[in-house]
Amino acid sequence: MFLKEYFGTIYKSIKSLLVGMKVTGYYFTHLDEIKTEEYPDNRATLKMFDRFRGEVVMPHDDNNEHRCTGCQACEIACPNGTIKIITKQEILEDGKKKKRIDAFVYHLDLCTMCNLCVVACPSDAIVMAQNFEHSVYDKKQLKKILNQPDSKLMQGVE
Amino acid sequence: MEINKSMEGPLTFPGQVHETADGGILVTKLDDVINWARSNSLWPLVFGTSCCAIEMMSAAGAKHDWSRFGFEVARATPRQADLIIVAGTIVMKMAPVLKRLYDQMPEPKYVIAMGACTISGGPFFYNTYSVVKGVDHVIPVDVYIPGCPPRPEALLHSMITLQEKIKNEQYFKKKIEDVR
Amino acid sequence: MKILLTYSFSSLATYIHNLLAELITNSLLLQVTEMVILGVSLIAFLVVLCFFLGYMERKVAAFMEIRLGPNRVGPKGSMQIVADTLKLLLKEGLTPDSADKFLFNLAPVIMVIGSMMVIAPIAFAKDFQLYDINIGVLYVSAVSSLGVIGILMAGWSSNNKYSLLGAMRSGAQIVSYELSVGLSLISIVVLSGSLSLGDIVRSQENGWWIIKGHIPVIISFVIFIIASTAEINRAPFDMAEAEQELTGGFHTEYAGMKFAMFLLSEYINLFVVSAVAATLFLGGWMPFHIGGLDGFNHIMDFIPSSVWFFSKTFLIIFIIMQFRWTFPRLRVDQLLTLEWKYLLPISMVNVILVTVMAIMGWHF
Amino acid sequence: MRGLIEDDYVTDEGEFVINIGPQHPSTHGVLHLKVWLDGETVKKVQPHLGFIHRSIEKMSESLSYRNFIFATSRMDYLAAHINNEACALTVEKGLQLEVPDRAKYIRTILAELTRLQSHLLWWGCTGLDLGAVTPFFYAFREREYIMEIMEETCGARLTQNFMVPGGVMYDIHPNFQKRTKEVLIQIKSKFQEYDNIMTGNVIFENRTKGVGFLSKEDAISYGVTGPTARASGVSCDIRKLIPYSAYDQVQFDEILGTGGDCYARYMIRMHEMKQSVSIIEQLIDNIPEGEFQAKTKNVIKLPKGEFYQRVETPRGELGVFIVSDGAASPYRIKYRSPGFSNLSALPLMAKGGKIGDLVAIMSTIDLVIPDIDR
Repeated sequence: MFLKEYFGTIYKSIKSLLVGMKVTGYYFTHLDEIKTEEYPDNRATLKMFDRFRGEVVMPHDDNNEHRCTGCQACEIACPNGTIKIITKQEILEDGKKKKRIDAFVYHLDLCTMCNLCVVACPSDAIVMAQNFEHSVYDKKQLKKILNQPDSKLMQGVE
Repeated sequence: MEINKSMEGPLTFPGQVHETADGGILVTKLDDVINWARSNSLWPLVFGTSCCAIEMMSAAGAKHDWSRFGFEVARATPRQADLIIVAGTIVMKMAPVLKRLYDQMPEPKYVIAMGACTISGGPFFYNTYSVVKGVDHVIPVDVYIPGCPPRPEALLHSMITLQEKIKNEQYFKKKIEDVR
Repeated sequence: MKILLTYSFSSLATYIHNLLAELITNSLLLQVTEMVILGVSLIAFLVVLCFFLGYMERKVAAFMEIRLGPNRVGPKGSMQIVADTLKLLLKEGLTPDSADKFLFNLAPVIMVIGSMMVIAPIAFAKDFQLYDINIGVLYVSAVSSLGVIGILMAGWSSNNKYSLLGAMRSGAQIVSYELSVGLSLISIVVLSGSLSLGDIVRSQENGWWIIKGHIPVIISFVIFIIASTAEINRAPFDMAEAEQELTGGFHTEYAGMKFAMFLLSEYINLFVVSAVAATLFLGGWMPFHIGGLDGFNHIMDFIPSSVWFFSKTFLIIFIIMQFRWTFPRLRVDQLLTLEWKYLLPISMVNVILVTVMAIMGWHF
Repeated sequence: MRGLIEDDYVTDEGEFVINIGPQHPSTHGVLHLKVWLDGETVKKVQPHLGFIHRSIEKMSESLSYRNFIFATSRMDYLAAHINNEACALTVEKGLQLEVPDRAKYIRTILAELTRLQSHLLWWGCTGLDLGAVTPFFYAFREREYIMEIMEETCGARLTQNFMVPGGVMYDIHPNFQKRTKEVLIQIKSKFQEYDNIMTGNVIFENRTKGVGFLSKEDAISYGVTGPTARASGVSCDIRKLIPYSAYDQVQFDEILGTGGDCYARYMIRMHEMKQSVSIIEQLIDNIPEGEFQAKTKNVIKLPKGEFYQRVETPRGELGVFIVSDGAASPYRIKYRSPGFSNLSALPLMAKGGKIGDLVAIMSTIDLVIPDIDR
């Protein structure tokens, strides 16, 4: 009885080990199962999903106009102070004084891509871009000003 | 290596002086060989504190597979590691440990700050009392990747960026200049 | 093709000997020079072999793990291991302050020397054996256990708790598994009637022992593979390193070149163990012969003997690598249970079976 | 670090003291375990916490109810979705807000996908902890599929932040249902392979069977929850006991084990993966049409009072306790995290085992350290 149990254990053990080796052996012999995407080589074809959140950007149209009114809704919505909006008073053509953004400061180093600012924006001025290659040698380069120099508010956006 | 060059390179390192080769061709060639070896054999330390560690594991996984670059030899002991990827928040209590780990690594050693928490404290920059506001307060950082957490591809990008940096190092030339 | 067939290492050795003899008249100096040339070429061969094994291991692991493995440094990633070695050589060689410095630096050297010495009696090809010692099997099993001294030394001198634990584990492990390895070697010695590895290979002229010896030899082959995997500290028996438990095990404190020497000795050990298994059980350089079928045997002779040797060796290396990338690690007490409760009794009974078989002449 | 990390080699009783962690491959993060050893046998284990204490609770007190949810993703990052859901549910409870059915269904599907990916990662890491490297890669292959679903619909891989009080942030992506069904077929076909390479393996069985025993009484008295407790026979599945979201709409089994050892915990999780697949299959074709988000005010203010909501994360019961004084941000938040209670049972389980057992126990409890320290 003891011997039967003893050899039964050995038989079962060896069988289980061979079953395990069959799995790895299968993948070793079936190289088409390889799932690797070669990242820097596939940059041309690598496309992120539309909703992927890489960084906050402010789209500008051809006339160098953006949609940000400087209402600071995003700044309030941001849980970790990533966005700082600096506003200025601008005299329009009809002589009225209006609040306009001077600098839309965005700290990429603080941003957690939580999307709350984009949701909060009433005029769809900021969107999430899909790029992710942000590596830098210097931390200071991660502080960005999103509005381009000399950009203006788009007509009709209030 | 061609691919690395064809990558849209990162912004040039500020303060890096690109000297002309006055140390002789031999020295430059030796430097090239050393930098080639060092940049292609970055063994990371198994070091992860939070979310970014999972993306670091994803980068090791089959889909992204950092072993293509030769990074897969993750060492558990700092003595054999070349690179410390600070993946996750460093809090005040962890900072001395991180410092000690960094000190235990033999030269040359490199640091990648992965994710918002390690760059600047990230989501824990305001309103918390316990988080180190940027791991560069504790150890010198070579490459920063923002993101919370960054994609595995972003981590690979940062490691390629680090390779670029290592390729510009001048080991022998510096030695010769020290002697002079 | 003709050259390949008649090519013999002994003629090459004679040629070099004659050449040197013309240049150097002093017989002692001649001998020393020859030994130096031999040693240097052997070390170069082993280093290249280890490059290849390292590359192979990384690729095998990658393919089993559905990924590509190194493919960016050099063609198909073949220069990856060269870059790693070069980097390790150029890295700062640390010696911890509280370590026993002499032993700490001696340990990797002993490891490498111990594993390189085992190469001596192994026949790589027909008429190519460095030293056909008449007690080859005994020599192999004796010298291969030298490595444990290096591990114990490394673990103790590092002044690190993990290292000490790893070294102690390794000591217990290698001493135990030495028995099974020895007993499974004995079964072949009994069958072939010789301790010399050259004679053992020649005894397989009409068939390899694994075929001639029926089930008992197959059992001792399996036991040899398992026990020697344990003896060279490879997963699933890598108790001494056990990354998840002991971070780096006995080489936790080693960096740079000294660590590279541990890696070197690990791969040489892997090669040696596989080569010994191939020599004893699969006929070494002996082509696949079937007793009586002269025509078939003649065709097999067309394949060079070194190809036979290396293909057998690498087959076994591959199997040992597959073990590593498939199985979980044993626990330290289970490791000893496996040896003392299963491998040792079975191999003891097996030796008796083999002896009976040899006496009665039941084998082919 | 003086005093914290033991410098003595040997105690007066002849016990060998080693420090596992804060940086160690098997602690899954920055847990520090002080271990007293007698040879290889573990005499005593003492966990030290705080190496990743980020004061999320304190921080949440200064954030608005809409904003504090994102921080909880960083607590138990493998179940970020479920953490977010717990917070959203608590705020909705306070507001007495009725969440649209569509949002409930989406939440449940995503939560189960989260559970699936968390268990997959745990499975791979258990293999890694026990010395088998390959399962890790097989698990991550399937996990990447789920990550793709998450990315397509939520926009991020790990810390999705897809929950808002009142529903979900966006409607599901048009491809969501199709992709999820494809992935489920993929994953279901791989369960046999997982069993072949790990579950049936004799070394694995020896490493886990009878190791790290936790009795039912101990599990209850230590407040252990989740698969760890269910392996000891404690019925504690919040999804079954107090259904939230769409869990009352689906049929699934609460898996109960009896062994209380590592192998039982392992098997519970393996079965839970199959249950998660079946839950998603029941829901995926029946997502009701309608709004995905209930109308909420721009600035959410909870009425004065205390609100508590429990959910089932892959690791156990997560409780969110909010004390509100009627302002726009919580007065006090307390998370009852599953990892903390589960870890407290570790010294009990590890006592008398070997170092290898300690590793096996840690991996089958499935510790996520930021969840413990918060």
